Amino acid sequence: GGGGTPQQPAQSASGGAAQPAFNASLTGVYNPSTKKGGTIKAAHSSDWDSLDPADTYYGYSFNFGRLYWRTLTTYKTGPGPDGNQVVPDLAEGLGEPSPDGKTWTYKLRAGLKFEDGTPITAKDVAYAVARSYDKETFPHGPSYLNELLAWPKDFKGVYKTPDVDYKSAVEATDDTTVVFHLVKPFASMDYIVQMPMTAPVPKDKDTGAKYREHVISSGPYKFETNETGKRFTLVRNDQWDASTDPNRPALPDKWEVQLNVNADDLDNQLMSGSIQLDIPGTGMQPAALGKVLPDPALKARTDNPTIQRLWYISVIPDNKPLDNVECRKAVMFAADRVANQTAYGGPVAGGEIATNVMPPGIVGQEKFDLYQTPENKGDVEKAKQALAACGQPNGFETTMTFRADRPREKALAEAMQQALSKAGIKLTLKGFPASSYFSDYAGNVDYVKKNGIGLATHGWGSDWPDGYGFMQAIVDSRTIRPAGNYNLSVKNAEVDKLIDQAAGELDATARAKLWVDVDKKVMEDASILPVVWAKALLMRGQGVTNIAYNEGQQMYDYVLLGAE
Amino acid sequence: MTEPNYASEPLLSVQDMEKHFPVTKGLLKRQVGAVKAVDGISFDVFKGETLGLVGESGCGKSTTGRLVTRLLEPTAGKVVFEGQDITHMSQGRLRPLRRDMQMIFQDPYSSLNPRHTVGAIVGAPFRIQGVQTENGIKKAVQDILSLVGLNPEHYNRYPHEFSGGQRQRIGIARTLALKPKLIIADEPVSALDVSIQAQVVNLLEDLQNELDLTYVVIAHDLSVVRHISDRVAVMYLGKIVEIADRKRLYSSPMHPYTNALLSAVPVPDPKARKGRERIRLAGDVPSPLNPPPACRFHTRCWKAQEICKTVEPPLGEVASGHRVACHFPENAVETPAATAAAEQS
Amino acid sequence: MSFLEVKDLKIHFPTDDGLVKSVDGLTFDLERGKTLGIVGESGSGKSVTSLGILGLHKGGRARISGEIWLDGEELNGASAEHVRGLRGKKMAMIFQDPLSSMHPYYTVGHQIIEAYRIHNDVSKQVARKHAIDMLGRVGIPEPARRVDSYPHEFSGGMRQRAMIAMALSCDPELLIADEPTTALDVTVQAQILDLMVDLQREFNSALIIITHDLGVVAELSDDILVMYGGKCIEYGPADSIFYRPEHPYTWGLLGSMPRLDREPTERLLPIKGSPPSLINVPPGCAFHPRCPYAERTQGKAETEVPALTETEGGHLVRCHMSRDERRGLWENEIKPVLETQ
Amino acid sequence: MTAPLDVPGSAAEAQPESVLAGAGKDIQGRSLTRIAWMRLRRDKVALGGGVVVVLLILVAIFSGPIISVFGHDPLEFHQEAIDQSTLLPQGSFGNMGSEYLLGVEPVNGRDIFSRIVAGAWISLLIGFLATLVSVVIGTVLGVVAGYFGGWVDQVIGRIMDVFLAFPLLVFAIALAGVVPDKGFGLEGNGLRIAMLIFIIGFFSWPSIGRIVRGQTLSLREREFVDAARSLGARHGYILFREVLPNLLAPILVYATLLIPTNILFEASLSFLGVGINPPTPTWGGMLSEAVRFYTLPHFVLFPGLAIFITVLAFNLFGDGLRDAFDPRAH
Amino acid sequence: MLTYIIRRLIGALAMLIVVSMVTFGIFFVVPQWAGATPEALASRYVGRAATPETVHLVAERLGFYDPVVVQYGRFVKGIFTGAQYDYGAGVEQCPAPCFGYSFISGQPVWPDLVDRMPVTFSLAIGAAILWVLGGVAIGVLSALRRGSFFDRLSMGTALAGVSLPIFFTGMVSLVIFSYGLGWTPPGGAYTPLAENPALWAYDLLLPWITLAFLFAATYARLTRAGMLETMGEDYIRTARAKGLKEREVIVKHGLRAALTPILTLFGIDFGLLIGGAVLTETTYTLPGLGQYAILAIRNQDLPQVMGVVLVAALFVVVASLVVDLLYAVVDPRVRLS
Ligand SMILES: Nc1ncnc2c1ncn2[C@@H]1O[C@H](COP(=O)(O)OP(=O)(O)OP(=O)(O)O)[C@@H](O)[C@H]1O
Ligand SMILES: Nc1ncnc2c1ncn2[C@@H]1O[C@H](COP(=O)(O)OP(=O)(O)OP(=O)(O)O)[C@@H](O)[C@H]1O
Ligand SMILES: [Mg+2]
Ligand SMILES: [Mg+2]
Ligand code: NI
Repeated sequence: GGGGTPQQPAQSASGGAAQPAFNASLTGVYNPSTKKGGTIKAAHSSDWDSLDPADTYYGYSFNFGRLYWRTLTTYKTGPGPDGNQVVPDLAEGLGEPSPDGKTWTYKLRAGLKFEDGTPITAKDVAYAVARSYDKETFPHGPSYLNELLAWPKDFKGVYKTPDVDYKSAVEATDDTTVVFHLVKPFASMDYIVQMPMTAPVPKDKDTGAKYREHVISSGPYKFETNETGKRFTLVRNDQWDASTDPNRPALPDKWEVQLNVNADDLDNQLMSGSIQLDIPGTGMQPAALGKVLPDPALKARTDNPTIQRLWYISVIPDNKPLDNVECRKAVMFAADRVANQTAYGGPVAGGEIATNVMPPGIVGQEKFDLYQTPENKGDVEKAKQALAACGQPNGFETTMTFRADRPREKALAEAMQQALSKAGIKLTLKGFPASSYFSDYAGNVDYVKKNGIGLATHGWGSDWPDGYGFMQAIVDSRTIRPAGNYNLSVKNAEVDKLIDQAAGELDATARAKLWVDVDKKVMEDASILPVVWAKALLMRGQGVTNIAYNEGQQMYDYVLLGAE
Repeated sequence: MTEPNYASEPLLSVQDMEKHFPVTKGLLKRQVGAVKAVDGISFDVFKGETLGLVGESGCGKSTTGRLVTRLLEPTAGKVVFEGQDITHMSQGRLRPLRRDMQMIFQDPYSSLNPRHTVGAIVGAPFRIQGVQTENGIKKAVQDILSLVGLNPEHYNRYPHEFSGGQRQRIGIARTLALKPKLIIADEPVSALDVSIQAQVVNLLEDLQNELDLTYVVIAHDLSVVRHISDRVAVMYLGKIVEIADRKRLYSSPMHPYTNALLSAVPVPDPKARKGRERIRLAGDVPSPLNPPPACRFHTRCWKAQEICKTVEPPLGEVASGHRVACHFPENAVETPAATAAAEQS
Repeated sequence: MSFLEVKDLKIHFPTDDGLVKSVDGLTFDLERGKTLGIVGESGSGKSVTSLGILGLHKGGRARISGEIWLDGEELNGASAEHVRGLRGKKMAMIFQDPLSSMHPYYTVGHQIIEAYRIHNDVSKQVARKHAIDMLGRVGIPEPARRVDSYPHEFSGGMRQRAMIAMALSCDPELLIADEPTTALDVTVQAQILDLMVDLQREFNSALIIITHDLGVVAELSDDILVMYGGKCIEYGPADSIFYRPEHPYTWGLLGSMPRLDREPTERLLPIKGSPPSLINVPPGCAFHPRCPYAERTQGKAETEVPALTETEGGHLVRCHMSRDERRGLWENEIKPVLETQ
Repeated sequence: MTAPLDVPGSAAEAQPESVLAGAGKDIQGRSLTRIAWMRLRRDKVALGGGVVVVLLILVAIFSGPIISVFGHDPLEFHQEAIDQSTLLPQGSFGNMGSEYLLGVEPVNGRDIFSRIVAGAWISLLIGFLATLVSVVIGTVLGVVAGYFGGWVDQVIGRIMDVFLAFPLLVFAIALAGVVPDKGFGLEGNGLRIAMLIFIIGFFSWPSIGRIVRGQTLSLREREFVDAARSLGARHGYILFREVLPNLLAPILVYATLLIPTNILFEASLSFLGVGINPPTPTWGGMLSEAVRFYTLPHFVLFPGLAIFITVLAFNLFGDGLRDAFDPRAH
Repeated sequence: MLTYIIRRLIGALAMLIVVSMVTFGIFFVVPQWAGATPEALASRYVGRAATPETVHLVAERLGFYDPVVVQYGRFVKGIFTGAQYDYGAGVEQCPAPCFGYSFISGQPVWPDLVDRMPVTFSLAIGAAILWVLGGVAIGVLSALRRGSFFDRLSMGTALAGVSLPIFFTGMVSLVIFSYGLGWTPPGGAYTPLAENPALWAYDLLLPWITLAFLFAATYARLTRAGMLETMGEDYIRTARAKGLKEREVIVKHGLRAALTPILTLFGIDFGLLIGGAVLTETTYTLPGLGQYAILAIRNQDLPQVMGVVLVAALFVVVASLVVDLLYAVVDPRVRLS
């Protein structure tokens, strides 16, 4: 269906109650309604990293946060491929780049107000951006703007150096104009500013790290209560003016959010209707899948989108013999992609078998397969040939890490161990706690080298749906630091060069092409073994109206939802 | 039968021996007092004799025995064995001397390790002391077993397979292994039935004659002590109150306490109960934690006078070989305290 | 009929290792104001007998047969509840180890009050007065203060006195003292024995005193019962037992003990061997393996259990030897040795 | 002259009734072992437990052959036994049948029977060796504390108190989560098993330590220790020759009772995700996976039952052993 | 008496110090064996793809560049004198006892702990009541009817109870009673007592029963053993010889003495439970201290771990102190010095 504006949702929908059908909200709005009122009960199986717009980095948080904050731009609401587009939100229109691509200007709409009635000005947006610079106070949020903008040398953040003027990076030239000054040309600025760092924060209400306890709303809802780690509720923000906001229908009167709910219980409650929304939107648990999939009635309540997330295995070239590309290729050939897919939950809950790095949702993505095997089940012959070419005809031994508290990664490691053993590659499996996986183990350069880690399970989701948003963080060798790495395997100067080229390319098609080249290069290098492009089985809550899967958010579009 | 030789050097000489067990309290384990278990006692034991040590429960008999054998460290005083001062000798230097001084314990059930065979128990002294025997340890052990009247065939049996009396024999056999000169027997028969007691008492006597042993026998049963001792010491609250040879002590006891003890023993003669005049002591033995001052017996003594509460009577020789610590001894021609009092006034 | 009559009392315990015949056919009687002494080696069934009379084996595994008549009532067949009602009031008991026999968590007073109030419907205050009174009567100094002490705060002698006070709190007509002085020192033992004699006179109760100390028995008893292997082997008036004992075991007992009232003997005359097991009581006369005169019976001792026969005025003996033989042995062989040495 | 003392043959024979005759005094010695064995033989329940324990040990030892005869390689995937859309086992009851005796796991179709059999090995290994560690630490410290007394006892007693006050599980998890994965010449699961054994053993020694200390305290008061001292025996001799042999029975009993506790401890750690590295099967690990598939009764029940039966068998046997060795019990 | 309490408290303090040092050690020293640097530690607490600079800043803020001893000292100081927390826009005072601020959320730990205590308390107290009543009653009855069918049945059940891992019973009972029959609420349900007592009890019923089952088993066995032992004591014979009714003999003389050792065990068990019933709370996802502990460990959030561990240890210490004091009340032979 076409992406109608929320005010006239989903033309495809028939007038009455929608017929439940599998994947119904992927292409259209399911159960469309404009009825206002009611409460949506939502739940989360763990806790937010932070409710502060400067300090959060989860997709669900970006999605859900739009209920109480507004950013310069946002993804176009509604179902279908259009969801990948960015549209203006606080801003009147998309950003205007300077010809050199180093200055971006955004103009705010008129009539914007905070929940306390004070008007939202460009200064508040610039302040919010400057505020997010302080990573000591906000360690969780993305740091794109820290790197992209031309921050003054002596600027240490708005708290530590309150007197330093940061207008060299971001400035409010008047009440409605925000100007970003970049250090290098950057094409995807509109994607960057849809992130919550641009959600305005009134300086006089800013309490630093404690701001998360009460975020001042710029969106249609504001906080009523907030019990950290347990629950919070949102109620209507009467200062929000619908006429300034084409994106949010703001149907329910109230949102109740429960935190740290047991994941299985959450699924059960979702099925029974006592909870209407599973906030993380990463799909149902295996126990629930076992109930839902065989049951047509339940299955009809679900959607099964592919999300822009790649589950993959880093094939780390730091240790012998994986420093030899042929040996890495042997791993590529030996892997049983079907078994890997199963480990991740199969074609429905797990994902589509990935053959290259970029997932299908990314703008300009091309699908290609350099390491085809019969039925995707691995090719021992080819693997052995590669091994021979590598000088290890009898195979070799290496270690594979995974996050011990993630059953799917554990299953993947087990599957890899089975498959690779057929080609003579012996894997030792090591699980580590997720909390220190990157800091101490699979993302720690020293550790990987000292302990001969060859393979490591990883996952990556895009921050925005273009090549840069997806690829840069996991294939750019220059991001590698001593600890906390997501990328330890791709260290290729050519790749780095292509990335720089792509980042500065303002022409969209050429840019997309360049990212495909990066993808190909990485696959030739055989340093990433893609596993699946993730899919999730999402269940539409009972009594929820206006449900649409948004590709930009990669989950249901939370700002559209209404209560029956 | 050998006669004790009183003329020679004593085999064992105990001089002013004290043992105070500290009583601690509070945070820093401050010592707040002491149980004066043994509070300055002296006695000699001569070769070939049997010294009996009697007294009521808790008066320090066992402590004395354990001090002499250096199972406990004396707080003060001196223990001289065969002319050597062993009071503060290190356990290493003491080890060879231990052959000459052995101990028999009270409880035949707890004094034998239930996990060891009779052979191992009786052979332990050889092993611990590293003594070589002519025909091997087994032969030596079997010889000792038959000496104490046990069947040498029972070498491989465990203690539980024997009756109480037999066990006590095993315990005695162990002490005999190294041919000691002195044996301290701490209540060797009090855990046994009457009929068995006699067997063991006889055995001890026979062994003494045969092996030329010297005994210190600790007991609370006055009749048993009389039966086997040559000399008897009576203890009261950590002190020796009277020491004399058997005949004198039992026929003409001087210390009121000894008197009371003797008269308290029930006699197995129904007719005797009518005729006997008994001394009845009031109350129990006071706690050794804070014993009465001066003469410790004055709280229960019917003859006690003011002096008994203030002046401690020395253990003085009142008649030859008869020492008593009392200001007003009975059966005595002259009372030392009376003389003293007379002199003072 | 006597105040207490026990007829053919048998108390057997079935155990994993076999049937323990702790008491095997015991008959005796006792009048009020009289004292019976029971002597015997450890394990000869003395305590089991006394507990049997009080009915304290009931509900356990014991198999009890025979008759126990107390003041005209048969106790063995009576209901447990009825016997319970008699305990404490009509018959009471003093145990050997007063520390473990008193509840460590309750004050001495509490335990006496409890005993008193079971049988007397009085207020706590009255009972307390009575308890203080009783403690005073058994010779505890400052009874009004000591009534609130716990057993562990008493010395051994005081505990035993308290035990006695508890047992006597309801004026029992039968008092059984099971080794009441074994745990005590001689001087204290003498005090307690005196106390028991005084109290018995005062209350005119029947007293059974159990001990293995012949001295204690001689001191107190009118009658004496000698037990061996669960059976009575000699029973009779104290004088008769002490001056004309007829059973070789009794001779053995007398010969084993060193005596203070006579010149010291050169050697003691022990009984050889050790007491029998109650599971495998030797067949025939239980004493025969240890009896120096067993062969005189021409093997009868090994096969036949001798009957308990009367020799003279109430003096019963269980022995195969003839009366004259026994008399002869005592007069000619045993007595001279015991007395002259 | 020696007195003609008679040693009646019959009276000196072994008499179990001497147990009864000496009422109150506990009878020990070889008879203890023998009487214990007699009692144990009569205790059918305990014997049953013992038989199960032996069977379990046999299963653990012969897990290889058993698996090859009755099941499949515990690590091998059986995609064909799995419904590819739901990833649950095909058919009813988790695909139980002659092919897979106890059905297969969801997702990868591994043979549950084989995994349980293979898991027995780990559970028992850790149960036994961890107990060994506790017993060694507990015995050494307990004996030392009990025998030497004084400040030594104070210090060791405090250490035991500290251990008792520790939220042990929390600590064990914290520790197991951060242990390096290489060291002591071991690597990978070898090291993890060693670590688990150490952690479990290290955290459960105070229970044995207390018992041993108590027993030592009372043994020290026994006169045979004094007897040895008066013969001039050194501490080593007294400890090893006199005291230790008397501790063997209680140690054996409590070790038997500690094994199931330690097996449960291991299962708890595996359940909380800090156990052995996959794919090595453990019962606790299987259960923790089963949590996500609680709708599959076979997946939940069989590992749970395996733990239950093992622990129960050890408990029954240990209980019986304790009763058998208890001098008071008849 | 007072000196006794003081001495015990000092001992407890020493113990808490040991506990905290060990926790600190596990957190800092063990990763250092694995070669972790301050940055590596800090990168646990940043968002994904944080720059090295971010990591460095965080490491600085959390004080990871200081020697472990200094960090420990700071922590201890915080407990006694409170601490300050720089939240960017200002400084917050965290009054003593300050267990610091979560590395991850920046929230003070102490309120979190206080917040979760009622859950664990509710769980522990309810279960304790059930298991003490049930366990002791069954134990007494079993002891009195030794060898009977009831005895064998209850002891068999007790042994089964001891042998079942709680995460298994918990899971099975959840599946049956909650997911299957729908009688009890699903895991994770907890209503504060003050809010709705009925719901509070209803929500906790299943955890109570499961937990109580485990403990009741132990207590039944111990009570039985204790009863059998005391009922063989001499003073019981004395009580009977006095003519006391059997019921009174059992309750006033037998049970009183048999329960004293159980009191000790109860103190320790209860203290440990209050400190966090890790497995139960994990199985039923109850938001109590046990779950908090596990989450804290999973997230490697040291201040949280320290907080919960110290609180847990404190409860054990306090419980055992209370028990010892009670013991002296119950058993007059015990002298506290
Ligand atoms: N290790 C010890 N610590 C403290 N006090 C002790 C110790 N050993 C003995 N005592 C005390 O010393 C006193 C004397 O004890 P000892 O054992 O010598 O008495 P005894 O005369 O042998 O008594 P019994 O006849 O009861 O054996 C007693 O009051 C006892 O409590
Ligand atoms: N409840 C019981 N079950 C089995 N056997 C028992 C029981 N009570 C007593 N016996 C046995 O009965 C025998 C007689 O015991 P009893 O206590 O009457 O001896 P005793 O003559 O009082 O000995 P002691 O002088 O040692 O007190 C002993 O062998 C004892 O082991
Ligand atoms: Mg003594
Ligand atoms: Mg008795
Ligand atoms: Ni197969």
